[in-house]
Amino acid sequence: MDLSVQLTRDWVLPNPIIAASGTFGFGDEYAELVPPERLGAVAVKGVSPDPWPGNPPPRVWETPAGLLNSIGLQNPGVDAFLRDHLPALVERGAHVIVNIIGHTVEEYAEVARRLEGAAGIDALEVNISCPNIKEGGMSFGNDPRSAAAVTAAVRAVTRRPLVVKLSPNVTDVVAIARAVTDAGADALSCINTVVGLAIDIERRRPALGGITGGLSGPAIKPVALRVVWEVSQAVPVPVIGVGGISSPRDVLEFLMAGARAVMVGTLTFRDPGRLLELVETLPATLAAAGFRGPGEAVGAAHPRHWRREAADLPEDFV
Amino acid sequence: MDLSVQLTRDWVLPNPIIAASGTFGFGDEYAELVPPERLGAVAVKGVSPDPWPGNPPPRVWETPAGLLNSIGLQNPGVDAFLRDHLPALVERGAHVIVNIIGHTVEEYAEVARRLEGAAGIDALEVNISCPNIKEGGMSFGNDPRSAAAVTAAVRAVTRRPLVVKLSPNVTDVVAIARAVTDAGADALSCINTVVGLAIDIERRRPALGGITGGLSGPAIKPVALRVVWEVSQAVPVPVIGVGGISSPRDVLEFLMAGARAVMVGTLTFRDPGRLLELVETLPATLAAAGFRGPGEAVGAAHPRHWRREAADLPEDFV
Amino acid sequence: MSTRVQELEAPILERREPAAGHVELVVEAPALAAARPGQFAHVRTPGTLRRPISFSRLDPGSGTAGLLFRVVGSGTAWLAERQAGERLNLLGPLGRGFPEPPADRPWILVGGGVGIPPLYAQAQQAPAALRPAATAVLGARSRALLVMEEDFQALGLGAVVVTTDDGSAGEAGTVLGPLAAWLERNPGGVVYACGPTPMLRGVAELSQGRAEAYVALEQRMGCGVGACLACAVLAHGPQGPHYRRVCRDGPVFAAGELVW
Amino acid sequence: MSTRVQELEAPILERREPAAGHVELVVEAPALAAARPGQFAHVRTPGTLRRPISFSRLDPGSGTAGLLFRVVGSGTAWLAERQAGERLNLLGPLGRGFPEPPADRPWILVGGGVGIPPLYAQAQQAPAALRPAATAVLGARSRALLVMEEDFQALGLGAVVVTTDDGSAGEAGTVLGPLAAWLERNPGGVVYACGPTPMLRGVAELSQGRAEAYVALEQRMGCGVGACLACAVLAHGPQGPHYRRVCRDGPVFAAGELVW
Ligand SMILES: Cc1cc2nc3c(=O)[nH]c(=O)nc-3n(C[C@H](O)[C@H](O)[C@H](O)COP(=O)(O)OP(=O)(O)OC[C@H]3O[C@@H](n4cnc5c(N)ncnc54)[C@H](O)[C@@H]3O)c2cc1C
Ligand SMILES: Cc1cc2nc3c(=O)[nH]c(=O)nc-3n(C[C@H](O)[C@H](O)[C@H](O)COP(=O)(O)OP(=O)(O)OC[C@H]3O[C@@H](n4cnc5c(N)ncnc54)[C@H](O)[C@@H]3O)c2cc1C
Ligand SMILES: Cc1cc2nc3c(=O)[nH]c(=O)nc-3n(C[C@H](O)[C@H](O)[C@H](O)COP(=O)(O)O)c2cc1C
Ligand SMILES: Cc1cc2nc3c(=O)[nH]c(=O)nc-3n(C[C@H](O)[C@H](O)[C@H](O)COP(=O)(O)O)c2cc1C
Ligand code: FES
Ligand code: FES
Repeated sequence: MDLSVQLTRDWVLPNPIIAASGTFGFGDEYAELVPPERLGAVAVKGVSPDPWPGNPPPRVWETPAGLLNSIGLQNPGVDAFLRDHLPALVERGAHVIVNIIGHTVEEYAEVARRLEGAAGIDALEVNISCPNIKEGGMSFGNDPRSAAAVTAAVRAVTRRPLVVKLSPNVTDVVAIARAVTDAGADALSCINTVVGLAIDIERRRPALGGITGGLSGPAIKPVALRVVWEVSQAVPVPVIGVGGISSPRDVLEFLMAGARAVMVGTLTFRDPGRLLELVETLPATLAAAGFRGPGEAVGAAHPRHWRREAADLPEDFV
Repeated sequence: MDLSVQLTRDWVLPNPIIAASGTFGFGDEYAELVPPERLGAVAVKGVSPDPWPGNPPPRVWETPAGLLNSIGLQNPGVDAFLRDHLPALVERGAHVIVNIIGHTVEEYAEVARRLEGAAGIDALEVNISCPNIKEGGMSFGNDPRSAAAVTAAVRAVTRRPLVVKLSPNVTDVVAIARAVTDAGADALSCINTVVGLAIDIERRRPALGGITGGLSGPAIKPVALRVVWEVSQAVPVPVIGVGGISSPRDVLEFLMAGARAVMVGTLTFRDPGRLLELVETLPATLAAAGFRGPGEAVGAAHPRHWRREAADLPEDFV
Repeated sequence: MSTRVQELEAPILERREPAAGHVELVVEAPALAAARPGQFAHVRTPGTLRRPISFSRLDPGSGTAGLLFRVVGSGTAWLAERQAGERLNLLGPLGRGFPEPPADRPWILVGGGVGIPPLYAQAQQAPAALRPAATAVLGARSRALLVMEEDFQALGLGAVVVTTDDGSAGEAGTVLGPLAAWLERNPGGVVYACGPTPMLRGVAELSQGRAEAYVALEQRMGCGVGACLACAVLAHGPQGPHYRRVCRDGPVFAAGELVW
Repeated sequence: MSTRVQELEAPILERREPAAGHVELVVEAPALAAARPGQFAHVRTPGTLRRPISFSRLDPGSGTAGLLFRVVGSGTAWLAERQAGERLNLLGPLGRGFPEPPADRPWILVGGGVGIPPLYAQAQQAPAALRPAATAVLGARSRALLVMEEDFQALGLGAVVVTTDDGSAGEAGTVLGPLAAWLERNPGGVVYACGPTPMLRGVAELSQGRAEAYVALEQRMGCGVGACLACAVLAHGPQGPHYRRVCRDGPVFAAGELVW
């Protein structure tokens, strides 16, 4: 079965399984276990113009079917990324998506600008969940205007496919999706983590050094699917689904909800080998559900494909 | 150990474990298994002025460590509640919280008004997650103004303690908390369910008849704790924690995050007997963590109680 | 009729594999053994929700009850691994079972797949004197998936008819063929049915105006006790269709009560 | 030094209970048996995350490695129920272990609680000729919680000293007492330590300026391979304190590298 998926006019991935940003490092750490070139693509850890130190530990905490993290976007900066990490990925033939972060609109644009000259980058993914330090630390992704501003600034300096990664921690995710699409996003990845907290009873403190953290893993899968469902029916650009994927059937759920590709994050920690397994078992999973390829499954659960069922309500329902 | 908790000046519960709204019916269905009078209180299923039919099935779907539901607020209406259900609860000596719902501000007020004459009701809990049919179906709870409008309308017709139940599906839950507190809420319950979706691969449709549904259970515990943490430090009224509680340590986490009492929902389906167990084991759990009663634990993880730890950052951190 | 609902830890006395992918666990639980056929237990598994399973056999004398299920997902897969000697946490008996069979009329049991077990309990609990008036129609996709045929044969019913979709056992076709023939021959009889929804719809249509028919439904459940309103099924009401609860108002309904 | 990182299904050959609430599993895994002492395996459990456990013993000859742990939560409780014959999914060997012991100087192993096992591996892997120059100080809260004392006794070390908080075995007090005395007598020696953070802080303070000291740290981990940056520990850097990764840059660090 041909697993390749077309995301934009000139961006095609060999298969729809992408390593999510932040859980696969810069692709070299896991390379012995998971050859990055066999994945659809690798989204690297978020990079900023300068190194960011990150949050105090503890930075992860296990929750029911989930994980809280407050890494705090620690990263060595875009120059170190280009020098120390990108070449190995490119040499292996991996498809690379660079996740970019910033504290100001200018910082985002700055990262994109410095990446523009580098060869071997498939696309940029803008993580708009960063705190906007000029506006009291509120996340760029929480407001359609600031989300659009970041998108437009990056769009202005790159010709690469531009993915914007949406945060679920908003009242109206569709409004954000529309704003960033209007501002030039070529695709949307949904979702980033859900804000959560845990208490360390023994230490009488929040468990995470960063106090609140991002919830990921199977626990948030229903939230991610809901966002994919809503966004994929509201905007004309492709959606990449992410959140809690751990099985081939999870991948299929995301495709049917409207995603054209998926990213796999937290699963990597427990089951690195499963990433390739997802690629390998996808044909059988698609076939068992009656699809001849990933493309056929995209949005297959959307209302326009429904047939009437017995459970649908009769006319005289009260 | 004295487990009683004071929520408002004249509202005291025998213990902090409350059956959450919607998972304990009207208190009679589970009575053989869980005598409602032994709980801190029972929050009954949401009641509206007239009967609501609810959503088409399927109405529940299991997710990792969670549950999606789209009951659609089916209920027999406030008059049937007063006639068929409340008397048995009152006769058993249960503490009763009536959860109220409406499609318009007037409908909420109407329910409260009709309840005002009835004896044996401890408090009202306003479920602001209902769709506002006058404003395109957006939830009242998604906007500080409409949330405050509902609260004020109910406040105007009741002298009972007024709890407002917050939705986590918003960008800024603290703004909603402040708005409803200013509008007269005596306490806040946090949180209602998180909007999610699942796909039924075989039927090629969303799993739930209502398409999207509310996610509950352990999966959302970190989200609920985060909201309790934020809200309890932002408003002067007591907070009731709810979301994913399934063990005595979960109860303690919520108290330490700032809740004065807790509600237990989804756990009831799998482990009805555990509701009373939570009451019975709470003293030992509190004592093991060094607390002499539930009140001492409330907010014990808040920063004002912290002592400096080795993990705290040094001055010259870069 | 039904005893008080209890949450109990029931020891598993026996574990059988009546067909490929099917397991029957017999538990010791006097409170459940007194249930009406058609009632069910809500079985705790590692998931967030319990799993509803009907009683496949009931023996109030020895205080035992059977749970026969097909492995379809995570919960039944877990249940299928349970062994004699372990305990199951069960909530039950729940719901409204089948009415007692008629003393004066012919009756028929129509079961498809894992709809067969509750009908076995219905036949087993019928007074021996009434059994010759009963016909059982047992349907399965193929011989390998047919359960409880021998149990039915041992009861002394008037007839036991088997149908398989592929003809590998009994008549080729569905249970609806033999049911139609029986309805023809036995006007005014009583039908008890359990199986997939399309089959039950067929039973309801065939029986309408010809027989009193009772069907046992399945629906996704939360509480199992009537509290959460998850298990909605559309029924006719005085003011038009409205939702009833499969767990408490059913799982057995008169076929004519429901909107098909 | 370390072999390539692998994800493997390792059969459990032996299961022991070396102390109350402690279990040691010996697995067959040649790829891990070649690890450096102080390296660890990331053990899959039913939770979202794996659990890091150091190697308690290493036998490259037979291709076996030991994992000795204390039951503290859900993951170790699950691990403690595993039996010989089952398989564990392990990721390893991970991290940077202890440097080889010195050929020309006295050395000391300072272990507290479940910090003892990796130090046993360090002593076990040392050439026999170097062992007489080594002292082991093993600390526990009480006699019932002390692990591997007999294993240490069998190695032919220069001395094995036991301390317990309650004096129920060996000297009453912590490992820091015997360490201070040893440092006094052995200036310029090498210290290897593993145990709770306050103990390691004490080791670092006592050793500073007197001995080369290596400590094996614990930190909450995500990936275990250096990709996620979860396992941060504050270390001195050219431009001031910065975070390093316990899983890849450690778990063993020179005590002087860290901000205590
Ligand atoms: C009143 C009643 C009696 C039943 N009696 C039997 C019986 O005797 N033998 C038997 O094999 N099956 C019976 N079923 C169906 C049985 O409950 C499901 O097959 C079982 O719950 C599937 O669980 P799972 O975890 O293996 O599947 P999964 O698909 O993993 O389950 C996911 C969720 O969906 C629910 N679910 C899935 N299928 C069904 C279904 N058909 N009906 C209701 N809920 C479902 C599960 O309970 C669970 O909550 C009965 C159902 C009902 C409502
Ligand atoms: C490099 C390294 C080596 C270790 N070697 C050993 C050993 O040889 N023997 C031993 O008994 N213990 C060892 N530990 C500690 C061991 O990892 C924890 O006790 C174990 O993870 C607890 O898991 P749990 O599920 O039982 O506890 P829970 O508290 O339920 O675990 C919840 C989460 O917290 C993490 N966690 C809890 N305690 C610790 C801790 N102390 N360090 C790191 N993560 C923790 C768990 O891994 C899990 O992700 C080591 C830790 C590290 C980092
Ligand atoms: C430890 C960790 C670090 C992450 N870092 C980033 C990041 O740097 N940039 C980003 O856009 N998303 C980051 N994410 C979010 C993931 O890419 C993903 O959106 C989220 O975890 C949900 O997917 P999952 O449930 O499969 O993990 C991180 C997630 C985790 C768990
Ligand atoms: C089936 C179901 C029905 C619910 N109905 C209501 C309701 O009528 N009114 C309300 O305020 N909350 C309702 N809730 C939300 C719960 O009261 C609770 O806030 C939520 O489930 C989170 O708690 P839990 O994780 O303990 O279930 C319902 C939840 C479930 C699962
Ligand atoms: S399952 Fe809760 S009402 Fe039927
Ligand atoms: S645990 Fe992931 S970097 Fe150390």
